[in-house]
This record gives sequence, structure tokens and C-alpha cells, in this order.
Amino acid sequence: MHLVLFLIFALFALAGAVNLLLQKHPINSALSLIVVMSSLAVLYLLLGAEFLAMAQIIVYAGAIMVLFTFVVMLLNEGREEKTWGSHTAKTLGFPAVAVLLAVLSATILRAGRHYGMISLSDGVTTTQELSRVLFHDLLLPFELTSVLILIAILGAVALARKDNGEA
Amino acid sequence: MNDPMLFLPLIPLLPLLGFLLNGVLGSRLPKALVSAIALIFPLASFALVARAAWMVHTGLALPVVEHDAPAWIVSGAMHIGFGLALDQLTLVMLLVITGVGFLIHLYSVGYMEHEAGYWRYFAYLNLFLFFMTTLVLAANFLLMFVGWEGVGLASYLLIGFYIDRKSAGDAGKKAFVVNRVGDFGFLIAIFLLLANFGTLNFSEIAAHLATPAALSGGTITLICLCLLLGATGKSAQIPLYIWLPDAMEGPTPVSALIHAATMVTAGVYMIARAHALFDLSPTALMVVAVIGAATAFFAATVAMVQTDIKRVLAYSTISQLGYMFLACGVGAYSAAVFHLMTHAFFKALLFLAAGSVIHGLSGEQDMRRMGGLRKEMPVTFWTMTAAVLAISGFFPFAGFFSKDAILAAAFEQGAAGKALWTVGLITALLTSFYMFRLWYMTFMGQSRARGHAQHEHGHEHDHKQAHAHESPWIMLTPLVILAALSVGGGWVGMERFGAFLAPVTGKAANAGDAHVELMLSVLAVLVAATGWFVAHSLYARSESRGATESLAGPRRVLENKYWIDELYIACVVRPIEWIARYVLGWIGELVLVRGSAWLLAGIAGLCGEWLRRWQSGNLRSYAAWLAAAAAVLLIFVLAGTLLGVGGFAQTLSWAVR
Amino acid sequence: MNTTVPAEWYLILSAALFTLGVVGFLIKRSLISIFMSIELMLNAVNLSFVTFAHEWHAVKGQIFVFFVMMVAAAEAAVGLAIIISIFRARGTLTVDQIDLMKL
Amino acid sequence: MDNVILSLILLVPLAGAALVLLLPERGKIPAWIALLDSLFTFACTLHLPAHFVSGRGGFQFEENVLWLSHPRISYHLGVDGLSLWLVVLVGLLAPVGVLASWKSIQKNTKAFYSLFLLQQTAMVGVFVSLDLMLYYGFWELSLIPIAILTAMFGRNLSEASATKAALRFFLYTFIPSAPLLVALLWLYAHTGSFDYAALQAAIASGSLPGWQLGWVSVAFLLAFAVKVPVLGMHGWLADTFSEAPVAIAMIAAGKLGLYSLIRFHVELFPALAREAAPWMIGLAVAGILYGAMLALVQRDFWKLLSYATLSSLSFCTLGIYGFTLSGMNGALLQTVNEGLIGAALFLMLGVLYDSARSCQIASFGGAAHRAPRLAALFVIASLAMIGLPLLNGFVGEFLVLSGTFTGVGKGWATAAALGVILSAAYMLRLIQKIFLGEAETNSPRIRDLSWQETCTVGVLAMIMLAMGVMPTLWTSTMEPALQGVTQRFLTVDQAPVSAAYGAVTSASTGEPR
Amino acid sequence: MTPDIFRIFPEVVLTVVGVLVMVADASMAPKSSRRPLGWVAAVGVMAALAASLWQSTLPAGTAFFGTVQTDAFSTFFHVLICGIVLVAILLSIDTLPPDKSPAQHHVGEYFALMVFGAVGMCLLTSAVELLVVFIALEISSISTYVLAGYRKQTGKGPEAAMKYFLLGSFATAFLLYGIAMVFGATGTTEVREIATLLPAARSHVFVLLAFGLMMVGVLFKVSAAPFHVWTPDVYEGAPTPVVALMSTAPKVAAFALLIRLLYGVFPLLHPLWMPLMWVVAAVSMTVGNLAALRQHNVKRMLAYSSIAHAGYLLAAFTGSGTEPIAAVGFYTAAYAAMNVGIFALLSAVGGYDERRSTVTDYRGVLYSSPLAGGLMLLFLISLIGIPFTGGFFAKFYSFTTAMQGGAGWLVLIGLLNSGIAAAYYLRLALSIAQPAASSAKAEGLSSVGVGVTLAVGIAALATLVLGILPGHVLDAAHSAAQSFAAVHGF
Repeated sequence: MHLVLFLIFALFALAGAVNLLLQKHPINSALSLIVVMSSLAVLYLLLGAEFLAMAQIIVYAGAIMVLFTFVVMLLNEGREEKTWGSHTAKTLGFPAVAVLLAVLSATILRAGRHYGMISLSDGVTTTQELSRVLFHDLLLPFELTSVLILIAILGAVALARKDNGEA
Repeated sequence: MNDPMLFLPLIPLLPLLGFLLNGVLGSRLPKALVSAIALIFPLASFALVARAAWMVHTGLALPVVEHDAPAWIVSGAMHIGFGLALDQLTLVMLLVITGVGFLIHLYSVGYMEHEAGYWRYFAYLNLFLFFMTTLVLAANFLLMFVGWEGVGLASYLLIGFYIDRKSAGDAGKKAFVVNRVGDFGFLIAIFLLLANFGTLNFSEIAAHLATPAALSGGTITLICLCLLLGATGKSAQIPLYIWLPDAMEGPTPVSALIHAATMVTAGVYMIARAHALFDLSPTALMVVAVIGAATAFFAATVAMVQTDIKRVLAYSTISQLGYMFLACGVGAYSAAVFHLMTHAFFKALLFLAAGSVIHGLSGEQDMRRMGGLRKEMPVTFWTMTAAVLAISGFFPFAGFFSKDAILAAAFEQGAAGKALWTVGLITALLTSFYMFRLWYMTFMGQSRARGHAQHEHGHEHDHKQAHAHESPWIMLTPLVILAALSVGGGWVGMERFGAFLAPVTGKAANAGDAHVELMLSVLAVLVAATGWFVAHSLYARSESRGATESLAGPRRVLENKYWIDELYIACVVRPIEWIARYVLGWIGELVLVRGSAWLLAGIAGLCGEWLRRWQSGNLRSYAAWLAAAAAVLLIFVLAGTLLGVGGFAQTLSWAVR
Repeated sequence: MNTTVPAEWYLILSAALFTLGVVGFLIKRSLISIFMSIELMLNAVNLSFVTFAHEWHAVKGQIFVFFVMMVAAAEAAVGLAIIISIFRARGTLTVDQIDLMKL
Repeated sequence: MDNVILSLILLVPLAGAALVLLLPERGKIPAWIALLDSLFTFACTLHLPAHFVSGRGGFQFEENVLWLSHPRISYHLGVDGLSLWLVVLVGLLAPVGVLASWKSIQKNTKAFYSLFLLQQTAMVGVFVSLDLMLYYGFWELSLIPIAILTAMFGRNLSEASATKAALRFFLYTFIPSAPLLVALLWLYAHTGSFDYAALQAAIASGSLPGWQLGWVSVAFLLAFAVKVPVLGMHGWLADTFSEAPVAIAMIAAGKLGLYSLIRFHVELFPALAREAAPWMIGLAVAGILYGAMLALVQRDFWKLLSYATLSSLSFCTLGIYGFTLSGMNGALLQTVNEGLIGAALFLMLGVLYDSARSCQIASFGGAAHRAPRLAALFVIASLAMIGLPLLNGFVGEFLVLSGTFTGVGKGWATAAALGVILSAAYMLRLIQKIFLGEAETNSPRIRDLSWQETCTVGVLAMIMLAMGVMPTLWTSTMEPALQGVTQRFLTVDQAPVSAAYGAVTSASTGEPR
Repeated sequence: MTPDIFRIFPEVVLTVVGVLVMVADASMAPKSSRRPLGWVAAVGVMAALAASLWQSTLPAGTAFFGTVQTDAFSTFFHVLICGIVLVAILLSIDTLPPDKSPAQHHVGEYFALMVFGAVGMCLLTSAVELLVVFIALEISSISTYVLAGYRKQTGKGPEAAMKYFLLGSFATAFLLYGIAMVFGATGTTEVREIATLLPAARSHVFVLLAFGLMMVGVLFKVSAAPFHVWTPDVYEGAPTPVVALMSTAPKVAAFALLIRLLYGVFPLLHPLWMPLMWVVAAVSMTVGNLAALRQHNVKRMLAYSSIAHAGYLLAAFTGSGTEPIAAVGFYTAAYAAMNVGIFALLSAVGGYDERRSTVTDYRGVLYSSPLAGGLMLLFLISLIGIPFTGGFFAKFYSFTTAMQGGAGWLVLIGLLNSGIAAAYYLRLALSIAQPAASSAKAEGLSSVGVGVTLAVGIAALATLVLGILPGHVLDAAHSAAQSFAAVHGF
């Protein structure tokens, strides 16, 4: 069961990711990304992280991707043009990516034997546990996030507003 | 130490004082004062020398060496001081230098009266006396070298006295540089001496040489040849004589003093001074003799065709110096010095008389435009006649005695000596010929003056005097005195002179067979007479001068002085310039020095440009760079462990899990 | 039927998604798509975090993911604002045309 | 007084520089401050020879204060016979430089004089530092004012060649000092000290790894050789001479590099310096002839002077690497000579250049008519340069050559002595073309020396004469220090030496072998 | 027991000031001048600086459940970062375009962003929990992304921000992946726990991978080659006062992080990262200097030079013991002083709208405004590394450290590089010192206000003090290194 679910959603995630790359229109890419994120949410569930699965759907697929699609619409960005601006990206980038993948997977395969098997019956992290750590041990980063968000808002306002006098 | 109160340091220092006074203040002083300063200090020096001579005459033991002289250059064991020494040789030289020197100063007062740099001239002249007296008074080689270089400087300054005349500057430069070549030899000799003897003092070196464990012949020969190179430079011998004819660009009294009577004889003095060394090296002596004979002959041939009165005298000087070298070469040092002395008298006289002629003709130097001056300038004529007779070697003029001594000494030196003697005799013939040629062309016949000449005497003489005029008495007085010396200077006699010098120059040339000597003397006079006769037949009447035109070929060779100057330029000057300009300037400087720097900078620049090209501005390229860099970094970090590569995995043996 | 999946499979998936994100950065022409590729990379990392959190039974890993989401949200806000401003300034989002500064 | 005198010499120019910067640039205020300041400094430097105890070995007037404890760097100053006269020379050249700039620098005088005084501090610092890091600091610092002043006040600003010259000068000297710093750091890493005496002892003890030490000494040598400059590394010289303002050009070459060669190469690495000696001697002799021959054919008098300088500096190098007392004595004396003569020549050529706006020799002629004082003093300086006896140049050259002759080889000395002939040729050619002959078209613009300039050059000429007549005044203080150098060299290497060499060393150290 | 809040007191102060500025900006009349906000921010940062200094009286210790650590190390960098931000703010007060100009800027937000950014940078130096590290890094990054794009009108500004943002996020993803891996290997993200657990990690290969990935992220932040590609473009596009800040403060913080990672997290990997640092240092110096050699745009040139300086800094890591930490600390201080100084003058002389951009544009500055020109020379001399300036001592100390660690060749490469570097620095310096061509712009400074004067004065003073009397700062750097060593136990 776990294996089937994993395989299905892993495939979904990969397919979504590949589709993200193949689609020429940003909207389609965004939709593909949502597929990836949703698949990942399921995988999180499989890994016993139900809170994160929810957050993944709500924050990522919901809030962030909505923002993306909104901007795509706002700027009325059409299909990607076929440009060949970067030679380097191909000649240097692709070998590099291949190496990256090779190194990462080789490492994981080599280290994998030290890690166990995951099954559905493994415990699920409760939100209570989560919040205890979040609001106690990691109080400082949590508070810091507020500063981060503040900066983000501030920055977004500063950059995105029009500079023609009216504030 | 017995201090005979000779005040030796004052002899050079007094003229130096004159130089400083005139040199610094001269431009602001009235002419009379400048003259007074210029005359008083040499006169005082002369007085000191004369006093010393008198003291010697009355029994002062020579040599007198100053032992407590101040140190000059001290380094480790090397100690060179300002030591002065007076011995017989020095005394003779000093008498000539200060005596003749003073006379020429006196003459100059008249001769240079109208010149712009009057004060400068006398300053230089005093400077010359300072260095020349230093040269002969020096007790060591290095101090001698001071004087040696110093007289070169004074000569340079005086040759180039007419600063607006380019040829004068060229001549001065040439004189200095050619002399430097000789000085180079002298310097090397000094180093050799220093290295081998550890001292430069004449007396100490002589003491070293006297010991049985003296140096091997090779080193001595080398030292002698180096010294000889120096001597040929200063005394205008082959191969370095080329500067002297050009040096006639200077004012005529300078030619008389420096380029005839004193400075150019420094080489002879030096060889005589270092005779202890030369005596140990027959090879070196032979070279000296050959150089002397060759120079004597060679210069005499050139002198035969010169038309410039001063150039004739210049080549004559070279030739006469050759005699002195010849004498040194055959070991007759005292004869050489004797000839040096008499030569100083008559050659100074010749020059001064020539100067008087030039003065009288408002600067004309070309003999083809002279003639018939016998009447206009009687005093000059008669004094000149005395000098001509003296240089030609007529009895009983001074030249006869000294030249005779040299030829006799040569004759007694075996087969080689005979050959040298022959050359000397032929040279005597030529000497007599060219001197009388000069005499006839200048004083006899009709005047061929055309005016417009302002060769030496500059702008003051623009008011052309139609007739030549006799010089003022301030110029004639030295002429008369010198004429007297030219006539009677030789009566001292070689034997007495040689005996006087013997403590310095070693044994006098042992008198040979009296009959042979007499024969030789007679022969010499006959030869001189022959020269006179030839000159008379060719030049007594002006119209017959064309007779020599028949010998056009040799004449051209001689008139061009064998193209030696051109040869030097082509073989020495041009190659050096060529190498400097093209080999060093282009290959060395541009290619190697500049080029290497440019190359390095260029490589760095190209690398920079190449690196800059990475920065294409394209975001995706940048990402590619980052990805590639990340990949490389990961490989760097992980490859060793993943692939289990030997050494690397070992260092991180920890990481195999 | 309670099959198990080795943890390394999750990790491999994570690595693959991460690499695809890198590829996306390299080949996408639109700035927005590139930005999405970065989000993909972050998601891939998140998967690793969750996997490891599961392996270690450590909550911290999950919380890390939570924070990454926060940061992603903040980045999204700023990033999209930047994209808007660049669109205003240049009228395009094609990355190959935005190379005013180079060399 | 004795224990702060060096600091005083070091800091008074610096204070002067600050004062120049603070006061307004009105009229001649900066120039006067600089002049007074440099004269005061000169007076201070005269304190050194006056109170120097000649016989005593080691350093005198020492000051030693810990500057930084970690890494350990001290403010350690001191002079010995080697540096004594160089400090005085720098002290003398400062007012000379100010006077030389009196007329030619009219704008931005604040910048000029403050940087000029800063330069003086740096140069004095190089000579008196006994901590190698401090030394290195001054060494590097001395580059900056030269470069900036060349760029600011260079002759051909419009063609930007002044900037290029400044850049070239800087890079030529700066890049080789990188290996020098590496070498210093290496020494520090292995000894834990930058102190001169400590390093000397450590190197002499032979405890440092050998082949690396060899490279360290090469790094030292390279940095100094460029600064001297030795043949092949002189690429900056001609440009700097052509472009830099007179007061700067006259101090750019020679002193610093030569001093450093003796102090920090020969004295610090006696054994290794010995190995380098054949190369250095070869380069020196080649440099003498190369420079002289190129000087012979130059059309531009700055270039001529630069090649002439190369030639005469090569004499110093020759003297140093002959390892004979005479040679070293001569080299050090010649270093001072070069400073004096160069200053005088630069000053006078600068006047010529400024008044005629040309450095082409051919465009001059007959200048002696319009500028008799200039001509006379120029001839004197030239004669000193070409080594006329009784002027200083001769003593130096003679000592160097005699040392070389006995200590190195007759052939080398003879070849070097050929330079004496050539030097006469090029200097007299210069004199003749500029001062003699008929007046050229631009000669009416030539002015004679002003009274300040006459006095300045006159004083320099007097010193040249004094040094030529009484060199013992100078050598007697130099010699003990140099004797130490040659002595150390002897004790370090007992390898069999040639007979001639042995004879010389025993002669020069005054001891039987 | 020190209350936790004191451990983050400077950050708290900064946050409060940031909020204050932000709120004040929002509540001020739209047309009124925002300049006073700059002064408020400056005073606030000064207060934070004081707070940082005050922190040095606290005993070393952690707070917030072991997520932050204050000790001499963090204090050193806090003071440094606050100082840089202070100078940058002072500088901005005068050089930003006036409020009334057409290119009106949101000055209030600008200052708030600077102050908030400082919070992140400061925290980065004291964080001992990777989560805090991550968030602090993001805070500092996002604020600089935004600031880099502040000149929206030019087209270059947004491009700079875009490049910086996307590449920065790209690199952050790698860093994050690395954190995930280290978490995977040890099960924790707390620095000291990781260090103790590392030898017993589940998979050592993951540790290596984690290390590699984190290095990608950090080396990007310090703009070391070959992760430097963003630097020139971003420096060119960003406003000059911002470059003054972002070329220094985030780098200082990133270097503190690098120290934390290398010595705190991965001391075990020393045999691995030492050669890595060697290579990266060598490559950074060479690439940076060579590329700068042919650069005409001054800001790009200095961008490349900052890459080279990163290389000099990294060279120190090849040293042994605690020396490298002290050397890095000192270097960052000196580098900050001279770099802030030169960019401050560039913005004062070149103007916000960059009337002068190429090297030749700076001809004659020494004549039109002698003081500014002279100080530019001073900073350039320091950048070259001439003794008696901070730049020299920094380089000297860094290389001494490397030499003591046995990296002789690296030192040689480094110093030869500084020779090359002299070429382009001097080109600018000589251009400044050269008289301007008659037709060239002869205008003087665009704005000489109290702010700029103070900013440049502080930078110049710091540069000189660090060069002539570096004793105190060296001592501080040493005690920082000591306390760091005490905390992380090596």
C-alpha cells in the first residue's frame, strides 16, 4: 500500500516537475508546480507529517502559488519565447546538472543502508508535539519570522509601488 | 724627518688659488686684476721651484718625500695619501712647467687681451698648472693619476675655450675621450700595481722591485703595457695620437703650453718615473721604442703637407714625442727627459711665434695665405728661426744635443737599435724639411694675405688690418726668453744632465765610442741640412711650390692623414653606436626589457579580458556557472570518499561509513 | 498489505526534484518560471527534511519545513515584487533580454 | 636627545606634511613650511654623524618599543655606519628637492609638499628600521608619493604618459615586493620574530630549512634589485626620469635598493649572497656597459640620464657583490655620490627643461652663453659623475674597481673600467650639445639658475668636492660596519677560495690569514 | 542568570528602531521630508552599537534554549556590523536623492530595510542553531535584495535585484539542502550538538555532502570565486550607498557564519576544508584581480576587487589554531572600513545617479574637491595594501596566519595577486590625481552634508587606526577567537 502510494505520488511529483520544465506558458508551469506540491503533501502524509501536509496545501499550493498565478495574470505574460541567450547554460550547465544528480544519488545510495524502511504504521507526529517545540525551543526563530515577513512586506511595497508621487 | 722647508704643497696649491679666485670672481673683476692674479700665482710657484732648485744646487739631498701627508683614500689595508715628493726628475719637470708655464701666461695676457672669456681662460690655465704640478710632484701613482686626469680636464676646457665654435667643442670632447682610453690603461695598471704590491708609492714599489723576489715578467709586462697605453693617450702616440691635431682648436698659447711643452710630455715623464718597472720588461721597452719610432716617422710625414701652421706644429709635436718614447724604449730615460726639456723650449717658442703670426694676421692660420712676414714681424721671425734651427737639430741649438743623444742611444742598442736609429734619422730629415717649409711659407717670399680670416681671433678684429703687425712686447718677451733657451738650452750637455738625473733614472746611457758619436752627430746635422735644402728648393720662391704637385698620390694620402680618423670612426665609433642603437636599444631595451613587461601585462590583461567574458550578463549563464561550481565543489568534497581513492580516503578514513 | 519503502527512495526523489529545479533554472526563459524552479528546489529540500524527521523521529525537521514555507512565502512576496518592477522597467520577463549589465 | 633623535628625524617631516595640509595654500606658504621643515630635519640628521661613535660596532641611537605583540612587531630604530650617511643624504636632499621645486611647482603646492615630506619619512624609515616589518612598511610607503606625484605633476600630463610612468614605476617595484613579503612572513613563521638581529642570528645558526631559505634570499634580492635597478629590471627607470617632477625623480633610484641589498641581502644571507654574487657581478658589469652605451645614443636627456644612472648604479652593485671591503666601501660611497650628483643634475636639467619645454638634446645648443652659472655647475656635476679625481665619483669608482680587481677578477674589473671611458663620452656629448656651440633657436628662453638654485647646486658641488678630497671623513664611519659584513661573510663560508680572493680578504680585513 | 532578552539586546533595539522608522514613515505627511528618519535610524543603530558593546560585559552564554550564543566573538561582529550599518545610513542621509526630486525614493522604507537587515546580519553572527542561521540569513538577504533594486527608474536597479534575488535564492536552496543533509546525518540542527554527534553520525557521506552543499551557499554569500558571478552585476546596478553596505556588512556576517560552520560544525573535516579553502582562496584572488584589470566601470572594478578580497580573507582559513578566526575578524574590520569609505566617496563624488561611472570620469577629482580626492586616495592605498593602512595589516595578518599554517604557496599567489591588484586600484587613484582635461566635468561634490562627512570621517579614521595602531582591534579579534574556541571546544 505504502509502496503503491509512494510510487504513484512520486511519479506525479516527478511528472509535474518535468512538465513544469516543458511547459512554455508560465500558467501551465504554475499548475504543474501545484501538482508537485500536492503530491508532496501526500508524501508528507505517508511520512507521518500531517500538519505539514496541510500546511503544504494551504501555504504553498494555496497562498504562494496563487500569488504566482496572480502575478502571471497581472503582467499578462505570454508563452516563453524561444531565445538562445545563453550558450553557457547548455554547455556548462547540463554537465554540471548531470554531475550534481550523479553525486547526490550516489551519496544517497551509499548512505541509504544506514537509514531504515518507512511504513504507514509509523507514528504520526501530532500537532501538539510540533507546537511544543515550535513555541518553546524555537521561540526565537518563530519571532524572527515576523521580522522576515515585515521585511518582505516592506520590500514588496517599496519595489512594486509606482514611483509617480502618490504614495 | 728633516724638513728642508721646500713648501712643496704650495707649488700646486698657489695656482689652484689663482684658479679659484679667477674662476669664482673673475667675471666681476677688472681685466688688470685678473691678469695680476693669473700671473702672480704661477710666478710664485716658479719662485718656489727655483728656490728649491737653488737649494738642491747648494747641497740639498734629493729626494725629499713628504711622509706625513694627509690621507686620501683609506680602505682596509689600502692607504693612499696626498704625498708629494721632489727628486731630480720632478725638479726638471717643475722648472719646465712653471718656467715655461709662466712665460706663456705672460704671453697670453697680450694674446688673449680682446677675448670674451678672459678670466675664464686664465682660470683654466692656472687650473692646468695646479694639476700638472700635482702630476709631477705626486709620490704615488694615484695622486699622479689625479694630475693626469686633471690636466686632461684642463686641456678639455681650454681646447673648448671658444664655446660658440662647434669644432672646438668636438675637439675638446675628442681629446678628453681619447685620453680617457689612455687613462683606462693607466687605471688598470694602478689596479695591477695595487694588487701585486699592495701600495702605489713610487718608492715602495721601487723597493719591492729591487728585491730578488720581484714579480714574474708577465705581470710586469702587463703593467708596463697598461701604463704605456696611458702614456700613448696623454702623449699622443700611436694609436691614440688622433686628438692632438684637433686640439689646435684651442687658443695658441694653450697649444704651446699644454699640447707642446708640458702636458703631452706627461707620458714620457710617467715612463721615466716607472722606469724601474719597464727595465724589468724588455718586451715592454721594445714596444715603447717601436711605438715611439713609428709615431715619430708617421707624424713627420703627415706634417710635411699640412697647410695650417698650427697643425704642422701639432704633428711635429707628435713626432718629437715619438723621439722621446724612442729614447725611453731604448732605456735612455735621461735622454728622453733631456729632449723633453729642450723640446719644451723650442716647441713652446714655435707655437708662441706661430701665435704671434696668427695674432699679427688677425687670425689667419693657413700658411698658403702667409709669406713675407720677415719684415713686418722681425722679432717673431728671428725667434722662430732659432726655434726652427733647434728643432731641426742644427748645432749648437738645443735640439741638436737632445736629439743626438737619443739617436746615439738608439744606435747602441744592437740590430733593432740600428733600425730604430734609421727611422729616427729619416724622421730628422723630414723634420728639417717640414719646419723649413713652414719657415719659408710664413716668412719668406711675398705676402699672400687676403684678410677676412678670423679663424681664431674672433669678432674684435673685424676692422681688417691690411698689413700684418708685430705683436706687443708682452708677447715678444716670452719669445725672446724662449729663443735664448732654445739656443742655449742644450749646452748643459747630455753627460751632465744624465748624471744629474741618474739617481732617478738609473745609470746614464754609458757613453759609447766617441768617434762613432761624432760621426752620428755629423750625420744628423747633414741630414738636417739636406732637409733644409729640399725645403729651400721647393719653397724658397713661392712660384715653385707647384713642384710637389707631381707627387699627387702620396700627397693625397698624407693630406688626409692616412684616413686614420675615418678609420677610427668606421671601426670604433660607428660600431659602438650601431650596437648601442640597434642591438641594445632595440633588441635589449625594446624587446627584452620593455617587451617582457609588456608581455606579462598583456598576458594578465588577456586573462582578465577572458574572465570578463564569462560575465555575459545572462542570468542563466550565471546559474550554469553556479551549478558547475557547485558540482566541482561536490566532486572535490565527495569524489575521494565515493570512489575510495587512496590517499584522500585515508585522510578522511573517518568518512568511509 | 503494509509494504515499506526505503527512506532512500524518498531521498532519491528529493534529489531528483532538486536537480529538476536546477535544470529549470537553466532552461526556463521566463523569470517567473525560473522563480518557480527555485520553489521546486525548496520543496525538494523539504521532502528530505520530512524524510529525515521521520527517520530520527525528530520534530525539528518538520518545523524546519514549516519555517522554509514561511521564508518561501516571504521570498515569493519580494521576488514577485522584483519581477513586477523589472517588468515595469523593461517591459519583458524574458531572462535572456535582461542583460543590461555585463562584462 | 640620542634616544629620540631617530624618531625626530622620522616624524618631523610627517608633522610637516600634516602642517602643510592644514595651513591654507596661499602664496608660498606650503613651500616655506616644507623648506623650513626639511632644513630642520637636515639639522637633526647632522646630529647623527656628530655624535656617532665611530669605532663601536653595532647600532647606535637605538629605539625599541613594542608596537604589536601579536604578531610581534617592534618600532625598532637604529643606525650604524651603513645607514648613517644615507640618512644624512636623505636629510640633505629634502631641502634640495624643495628648492628644486620652488619655481616649477606652482599649483597644488599643498599636495606636492605634503606628499614630498611623506616620502622623506618613508625613506628615512627604510634606512633606520631594524624591525623587518617596520622596514617593509616604509619600503612600500615610499612608493606611493612617487607614483602620485608623478601622476599629479608629471611632465606630459596631457598625453597621460605621466600616469603610465607612475603606474609602471609602481608596479615594477610593488610586484617584486610581494615575494619579499612572502619571504618575510616565511621567516616570521619559522623564527617568530621580525627583529633584524634575531633573524640574522637565526639564519646564521643554520637551523632554517635550506632550500626554502635560498628562495627567501632570492625574493629579497629580487625586490631590491628592481628598486636599484639592476640591469634587466630597469624598465621603470627611463619613464620615471622622463616624467616625474625633478624633486621626485632625484630620489627614485639607487639609495633604497642598494642599502637594502647590503643590509638585508648580503648581511642577512651571507652564504646565499655569495651564491648569487656571480650573477649579480655579471649583471652589474653588463649594466655598466649597457647603460653607458645606451646613454651614448640617446636623443632625450632624461633618457640619457636614466641610462647613465643605470650605469653608475651598477658600479655600486658590483662593489657590493665583490665582498671586499674596498668594494663595499666604494659601493656605499658611490651610493651617496649618486644621490648627490643625481640631485644636482636633475635640478639643472629640470631648469633647462622648464625653461625650454624640451628634453631633446638636439634642440639645445650654446646654452652656456645665456646660462653661464648653470653651465659651470653642470660641468662640475658631470665631471663628478664621470669620475674625475678629486671629485666624489672617482673615489667611489676607484674603490669599487680596485675591490673588484682583486676580489672578483681582473677581467670583470677591466670590463667595468671600460664604462669609465664611455661615461666620459656620453656626458661630454651632453655638455657639448647643450651648452657649447652656437645658440639654437630656443636658447633665448633658457634661463640661468636662480640664486636659490645656484646656492643649492653650489652646496652640492662643495660636498662633491669635499667627498672627493677627504673621503675618509665618510669612509671612516662606514668602514667598521662594512668590515662586519665582510667578516661575517668570511666566517660563514670557509670554502676554499681563489688565491686572489684570499689575498684580498686578508688585505682588506687587515689580518693575516 | 542573564535574562534571555539581553542576549539579543542589539537585535531587539534594531527591530524596535526599524518598526519605529517604518511606522513614522507611514504616518508622516506624504510630501514631508523623510531625512529625519535617517537620523532616527542612525541614532537607533548607534544605540544598538552601544548595546553590542554593553553585551561584552555579559558572561559568555546562550539564550533561547541554546539558539543564540553571545560572547566576545559575537560582540566583535555585532559591533562591526552595527558600525557598518551606521556609516551606511549616515552616508545615505545625504546621498539619497532629495524627497522632492522626480526620482522620489521611499526613504523611510529604505532606512527601515537597512535597520532590519542589520537584525539578520547581527543574529547570523550569534546564532548557534541552523534554523536561526537560516532565517537570519534570509532576513539579511531579503533586505539587501530589495535595497539593491532601489533605483527602479534606471532599469539596472531591478535587474540587479533580480539577479541577486534569483541567484541568491538558488544558492540558499543549496545551503538549505546541506542543512537537511546534516540534519539527516545527525538528527539535530544545533551547532554544538552536530559537532559532538558528527563522529557518530549515521552516515558520514551525508556529512560530507552536507558540508559541500552548505559551502556552496556560504561561498556564494561571501562572493568567492567561482560563486562570484552575481557580484559585478549587482554592484553595478545597486545604488552606491547600498553597495557600501552590501559589499561589507552581509559579507562580514557571512564570514562569521563561515567560521561558525568550519570551526563550529565541521572541525572534524579540517583536512578536507583546508585544501578547499586554499583552492577557493587562490581562485578567488586570481579571478577577481585579473577580471578587474580590464574593467572601466569603477563599481564593477571594485566588485571584482571585493571577490579578490574574499580570496585574501579565505586564505586565512589555511592557518592553524585560533589565528584564522582572529585574522578573519581583523580583516573584515579593515575591509569594511576601507570599502565603505571608498563607496561612500564614490557616492558622494559620483552621485546617486552616477554621473561618474568609469575610471576616466574620475579625472581631476583631487583638484575639484581635494579632500574627497585625497581620502579616495587613502582608501585606494589601503585597498592596495600599502603599509600603515588597515588594508595592509589585514592582508599581512591573514597571510601571516596562512604562512604559519604552511600555505606558503598560497601566500605567494596572494601577494602576487595584490601586485596585480595594485594596477587597477592605482589606475583609479592616478586618474583621481591627474588634472582633468579642460572640457571635462569640473563640478565638485554633489552633496557634502554632515552625514557624508561623518561617514567618510569614521571610515578614514578606522582605516588609519587599523593601520597604525591596530593593537586594540587585534586584541579584540584575538579574544573573539579565544572565546569562539572556548565555546566550540578546540
